[in-house]
Amino acid sequence: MIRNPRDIQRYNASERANHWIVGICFILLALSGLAFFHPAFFPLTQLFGSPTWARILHPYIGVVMAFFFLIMALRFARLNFIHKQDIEWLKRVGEMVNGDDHNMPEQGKYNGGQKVLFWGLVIGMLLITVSGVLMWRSWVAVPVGVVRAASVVHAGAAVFMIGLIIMHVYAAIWTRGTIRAMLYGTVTRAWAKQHHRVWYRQITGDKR
Amino acid sequence: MTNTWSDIKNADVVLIMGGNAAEAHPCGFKWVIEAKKLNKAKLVVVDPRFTRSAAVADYYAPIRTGTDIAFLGGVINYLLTNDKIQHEYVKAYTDFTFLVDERFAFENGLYSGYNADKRAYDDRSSWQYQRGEDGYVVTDPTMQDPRCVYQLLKKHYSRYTPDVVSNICGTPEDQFLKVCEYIASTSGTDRVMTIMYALGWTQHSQGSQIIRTGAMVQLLLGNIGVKGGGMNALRGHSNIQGLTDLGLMTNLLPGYMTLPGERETDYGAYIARRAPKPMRPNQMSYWQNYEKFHVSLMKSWYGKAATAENNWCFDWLPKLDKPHDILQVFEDMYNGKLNGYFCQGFNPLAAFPNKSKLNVALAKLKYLVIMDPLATETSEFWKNYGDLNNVDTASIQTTVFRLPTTCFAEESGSLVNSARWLQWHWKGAEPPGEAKPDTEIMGSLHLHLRELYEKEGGTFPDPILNLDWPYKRPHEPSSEELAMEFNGKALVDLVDPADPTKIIRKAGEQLDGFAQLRADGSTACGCWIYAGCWTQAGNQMARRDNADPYGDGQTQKWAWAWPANRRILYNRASADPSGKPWDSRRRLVWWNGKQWGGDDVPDFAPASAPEVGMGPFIMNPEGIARFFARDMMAEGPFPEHYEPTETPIGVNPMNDNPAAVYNPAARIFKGDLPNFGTSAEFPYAATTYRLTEHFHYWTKHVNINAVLQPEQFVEIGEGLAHEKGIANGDRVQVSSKRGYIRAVALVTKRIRALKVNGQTVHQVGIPIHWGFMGQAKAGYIANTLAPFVGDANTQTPESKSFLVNIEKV
Amino acid sequence: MNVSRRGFFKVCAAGMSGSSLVAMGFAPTAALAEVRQFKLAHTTETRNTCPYCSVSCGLLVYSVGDGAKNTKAKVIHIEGDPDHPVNRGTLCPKGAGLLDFISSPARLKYPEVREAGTNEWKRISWDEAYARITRLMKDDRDANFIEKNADGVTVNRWLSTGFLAASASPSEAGYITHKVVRNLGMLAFDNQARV
Amino acid sequence: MALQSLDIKRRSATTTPSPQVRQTLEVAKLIDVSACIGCKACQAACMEWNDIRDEVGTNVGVYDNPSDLTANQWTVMRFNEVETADGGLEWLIRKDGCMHCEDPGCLKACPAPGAIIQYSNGIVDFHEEHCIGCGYCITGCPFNVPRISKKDGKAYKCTLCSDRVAVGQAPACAKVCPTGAIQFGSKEKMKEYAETRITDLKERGFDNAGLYDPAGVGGTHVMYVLHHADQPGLYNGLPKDPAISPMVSVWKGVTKPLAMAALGAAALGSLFHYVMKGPNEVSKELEDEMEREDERLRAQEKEDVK
Repeated sequence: MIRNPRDIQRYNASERANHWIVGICFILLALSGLAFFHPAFFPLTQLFGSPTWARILHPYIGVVMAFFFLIMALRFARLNFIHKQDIEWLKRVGEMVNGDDHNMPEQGKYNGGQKVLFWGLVIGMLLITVSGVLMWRSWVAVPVGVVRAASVVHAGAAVFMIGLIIMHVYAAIWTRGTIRAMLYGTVTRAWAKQHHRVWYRQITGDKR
Repeated sequence: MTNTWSDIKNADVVLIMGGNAAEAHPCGFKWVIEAKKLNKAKLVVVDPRFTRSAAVADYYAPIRTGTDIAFLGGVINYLLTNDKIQHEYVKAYTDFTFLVDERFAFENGLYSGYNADKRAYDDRSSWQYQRGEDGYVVTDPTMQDPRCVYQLLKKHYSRYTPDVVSNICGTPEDQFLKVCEYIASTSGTDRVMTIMYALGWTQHSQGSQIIRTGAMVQLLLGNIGVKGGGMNALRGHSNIQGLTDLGLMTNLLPGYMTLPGERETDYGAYIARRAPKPMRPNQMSYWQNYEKFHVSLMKSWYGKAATAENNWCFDWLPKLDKPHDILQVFEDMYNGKLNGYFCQGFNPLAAFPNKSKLNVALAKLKYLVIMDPLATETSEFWKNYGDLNNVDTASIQTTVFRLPTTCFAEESGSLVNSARWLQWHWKGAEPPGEAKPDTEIMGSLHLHLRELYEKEGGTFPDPILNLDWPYKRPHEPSSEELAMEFNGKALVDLVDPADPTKIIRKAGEQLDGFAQLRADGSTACGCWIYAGCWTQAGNQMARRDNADPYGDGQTQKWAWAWPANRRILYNRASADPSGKPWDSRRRLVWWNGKQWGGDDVPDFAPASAPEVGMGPFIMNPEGIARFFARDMMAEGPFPEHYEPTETPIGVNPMNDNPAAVYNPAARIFKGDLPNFGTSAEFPYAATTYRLTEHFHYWTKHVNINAVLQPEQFVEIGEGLAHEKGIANGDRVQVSSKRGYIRAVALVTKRIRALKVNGQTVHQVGIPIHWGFMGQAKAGYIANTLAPFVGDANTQTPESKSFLVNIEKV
Repeated sequence: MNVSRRGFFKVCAAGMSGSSLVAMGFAPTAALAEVRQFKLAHTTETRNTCPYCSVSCGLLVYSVGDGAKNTKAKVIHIEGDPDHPVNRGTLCPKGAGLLDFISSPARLKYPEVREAGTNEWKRISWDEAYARITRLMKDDRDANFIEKNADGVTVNRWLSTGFLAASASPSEAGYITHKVVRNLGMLAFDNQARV
Repeated sequence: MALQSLDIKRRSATTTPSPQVRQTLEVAKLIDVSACIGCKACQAACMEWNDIRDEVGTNVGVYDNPSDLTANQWTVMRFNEVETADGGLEWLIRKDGCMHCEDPGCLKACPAPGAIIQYSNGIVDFHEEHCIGCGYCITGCPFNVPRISKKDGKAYKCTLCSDRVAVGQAPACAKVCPTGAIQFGSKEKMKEYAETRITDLKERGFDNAGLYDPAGVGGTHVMYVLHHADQPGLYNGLPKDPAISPMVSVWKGVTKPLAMAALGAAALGSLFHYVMKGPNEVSKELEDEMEREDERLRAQEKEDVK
């Protein structure tokens, strides 16, 4: 990759670090969680040393993730308020997916899809954290009926979130030039202008 | 037990009263459940508490602790009034027709012959039968004579009407009558009731008489000597039957022979008094053989030193001035009259009443020797355990030795169960550390003493130097040698008296039974009732054939039962006077025209034809069973209700005689009189008892049992709890005149307030199992509270009825 | 990260094969399950009798070791003897807990003495125990034995030392105890029958 | 030949069936509450046989001790004092512990392969070696039986003495029970025996006596004879119609395939989308525009340097 001093800073180091902490936690949680969820994934527990280690670590990793997710969410919440053009964007998301972004309304730092993903993850995290705590027998004792409900919610929320993250990751892969934003913090001006024109203009003052 | 554990399955009604078999004897209780399954038997429980026996009973009735004679007296009255007795049985097999001395009287709570100063009946001459010129008892077969036992009995118990019973016992009248109906349902020959009792009847100042009353009920119903019937004392310890059989009591010798009193200076008179002549024609009076048993015992103990010339060492036997039972001994110890004391597998500090008195008494000893597998409270009576055992250690000048002994798994030998079975067991492991069996310790003590007396001489060394000691390893006599010794052997060739050419047993051979014992010194036998347990054919106690060919649970070839391998005592009474079983489904022994036989060893002369008229109670000189106990009971021939020594109602509703409120003959020491409380100060009736999870004071040392019942508690009813503001789980202090304990309060619906003599009586239940040592949570010794008073006949302490107060702490 | 189309395929292929491995190769079908080894298989079985109440249930005592010279038997399990006609293999909570009685921490292991006025136990040898106890016995007996009472009747009794006998020791121990104790002239002699 | 000492019918977290061909005897334990004296011999025998010892606890105002099931106490007696309509009293004592359900909620919930096994004789057994300590078995159990040990974090419960049953012996509690309130044998025989007990109880006036073998969990291999089968709740809250909670069924039932399908679809959908639609790249015009701008700026910079 050729570095260009005129590339645009999209995420600063702290934001990137925060994202990746959450991201790594999520991967670990997804791997261990899936292992508990479906027998086919049970061997994934070996990644954690042993099945029992996976069981022990899973909730603690969850606590770490919940904490950093909270910080990240507070950081990005304002940027993810949904506006009129986001709704418009979402209405046309089919064209976007189909590979034609010509008619998409101009987007700020985040497009409608990203915002929906953000709020989806916020809701998912809330559910998965609360239900996870209720299931955490080592520290928490609640009536078995609550644990049962929490178990269903936890599983549902986890599947929901993993689904969102698959989309999130795919979107990053699909939209070329995106991943570097979370790796080095910068994107090319062309990328910014292409995908987040409003934001590009705000940053560069370019009125075109 | 007159019968056996597995025989209980043959019962139609089971009365559990004065005991709690489900909790104290669960594996024996299984046969009650079997009776329910097999015979549709009904289980009736009468108890101050709704126990775990009551939990599976068909009927439960509450009773105030210590009032069982009133209850059972009421039952007798009910049976007589409603004609629910087995007429032929009582007429032929009991003293119903016997006439009683004209002078015998009962007035206002006392029998004739009472000496108020001595608090005893010192003149019992009126408590006798009328004798004819032939020396035999005079009878009235019509039973119309007002002096016949039947009429006297009827008169005595006519006072125990249902409302009187209810007024004394607190049992609602309808519930009392319901129990009577269950009991009366077995008056026919086709139905049988068994009675199971234990310490709930014995640990009273009138305990022996309670048991007699129970036995009288059974006799009226014809339930003694038959399958599924009997009076079944459920003994507490694995070999307490054996140790009693072997006479380890102040006044006994092995086999229920008795020591001479100090007025019995003449050997011949000593024997004659114990070998009574029959009181009716053609009766056996088996004790007439007493001298054979006695001489054989002396030969076992003194061997060649016992000769006809020296009256078989009669002088060497200590002569009793009075019974030195446990209460007497601790009284003497308290008064400084004892220097040394041995506790062999016994924890008196926990087991005896009035702990604070015991502490003082033990501290007056010069030396105390403990032999035990476990560290007992008694062994550390000198150690301060705070409130639980608050003593001044430095001032206690007693030297205490503690010797470790083996437990069951580490020794071989026999144990005698409640059903009189001698069962052999084998060693399965080595003891811990240097622990030794009691046999070895006793042997070593004797040999050390003998050595000292040989070396130094000393007071009256004769018996010590001459004690027969034929054991192969003198310091540790083996169980096998000792068992063979108490079975007995021939010392010379024994010639058959009927056929002088025949030798029954050669010199040195084991005897087959007590019938072979001789009074001429030609046999030795350490315990005549055990003769037959180790014959020339080998160890009968180790037999393991559990075949039960008649399906009635008698298992004749399993181990060996005394006497003579007989499983049901008085079994001749299972057949009618003509020798035919009362009930063909329940036949046990019968007359086949030539001799007696059947599914048990006949408790009878095997060839005595029914026409001869020998009675089935062959140990009694009367040949029959006694309702009228003659002069044999300390407080009178018929049981009478007396209040517990500490009574919650203060009066005896059966009389208005201040001398007869509580048992007028009870064992009470003058010094203890200030230690009795009154209902004004201590308003609640208390009773102590065992829980099924624990065994006395042993299992608090056992982890599993400590887990199952970890902490001391007392049980009270909801009414009392409400009155005293005590909530379930609160800590309470229970106090008597003699001290206090603190424990968790368990508030329960199972103990209800009773209406007694116009007042409400609350009862407090006190399980006993805790102490200041062990795996379970440390607790107070419950017998701190119990009074130092004993039954008039057995001197058993009255741990089941006393007064307490209870307060939340 | 600039992933080429080709590179992406590689990643996908790896992912596919990985998850296939997960699904087939490492799949947990072979988790073994066996019941706990039957712990009595080669223990020594000894017939015994429960020492608690007088139902006197038959016991089977299981100990490790087969009695060979170099093994020390240790009881590891006790259960009811099914042949026994009374308990038929059953036990009560006390009998079922007997293992912990045998191995109770309260079991005494050595002769000990607590000297007058002191507050601790001191371990002694059996010889010392016997010697000291019999010395105390003899001194007391010699001093306090009553050969004749006030009326001059031979009574030959020793009242100043008493003996409380056991309730669960074998009859043979009871018999020898009676023989030794009564022979000394003791009358303050009793057992557990009364309580 | 099988590897295990008892044939296995089902194992936790395993998607393929265990060998099913051999038909073995189905066993059951019958607890006749009407004959139970609450002596706790079963508890003692259980501790002794299984080499477990609970802590010495405290008395909390009842006979129940230990007061609840623990990892070291696989069965406890529950005592209930119940007043009858006629002013009488019943002391109902129920032995509590694993019911060995035919359809075990614990096994269904367990995520660790082989940690929970159902043998073909009906015993549901925990294999602590495979247990990961998640406690899902507790969540899944309709009878609140399994307990996690504080010592090792593993789940424990009654094994129905699978080690004894495997060698042809009865469970320790059944063998020890002094009154025969606990019986053991084939499930068929146990039901036959239960009938005789129920008949007897009905004759003694317990009109509602009956067998507790709840269908909601497919029947159990530990059954009760109750004097009041119409009110199992009297026996310390024995559930009337126990079943695996619908929550657990959803969680461990439909959720699994649906979720797997959804996630699979998401992943495959992405793949195929990429393959079919190609990447979303920056347009050539914008790239060129930025390129030109860069050129311009570079030229400007050079001049600035000069």
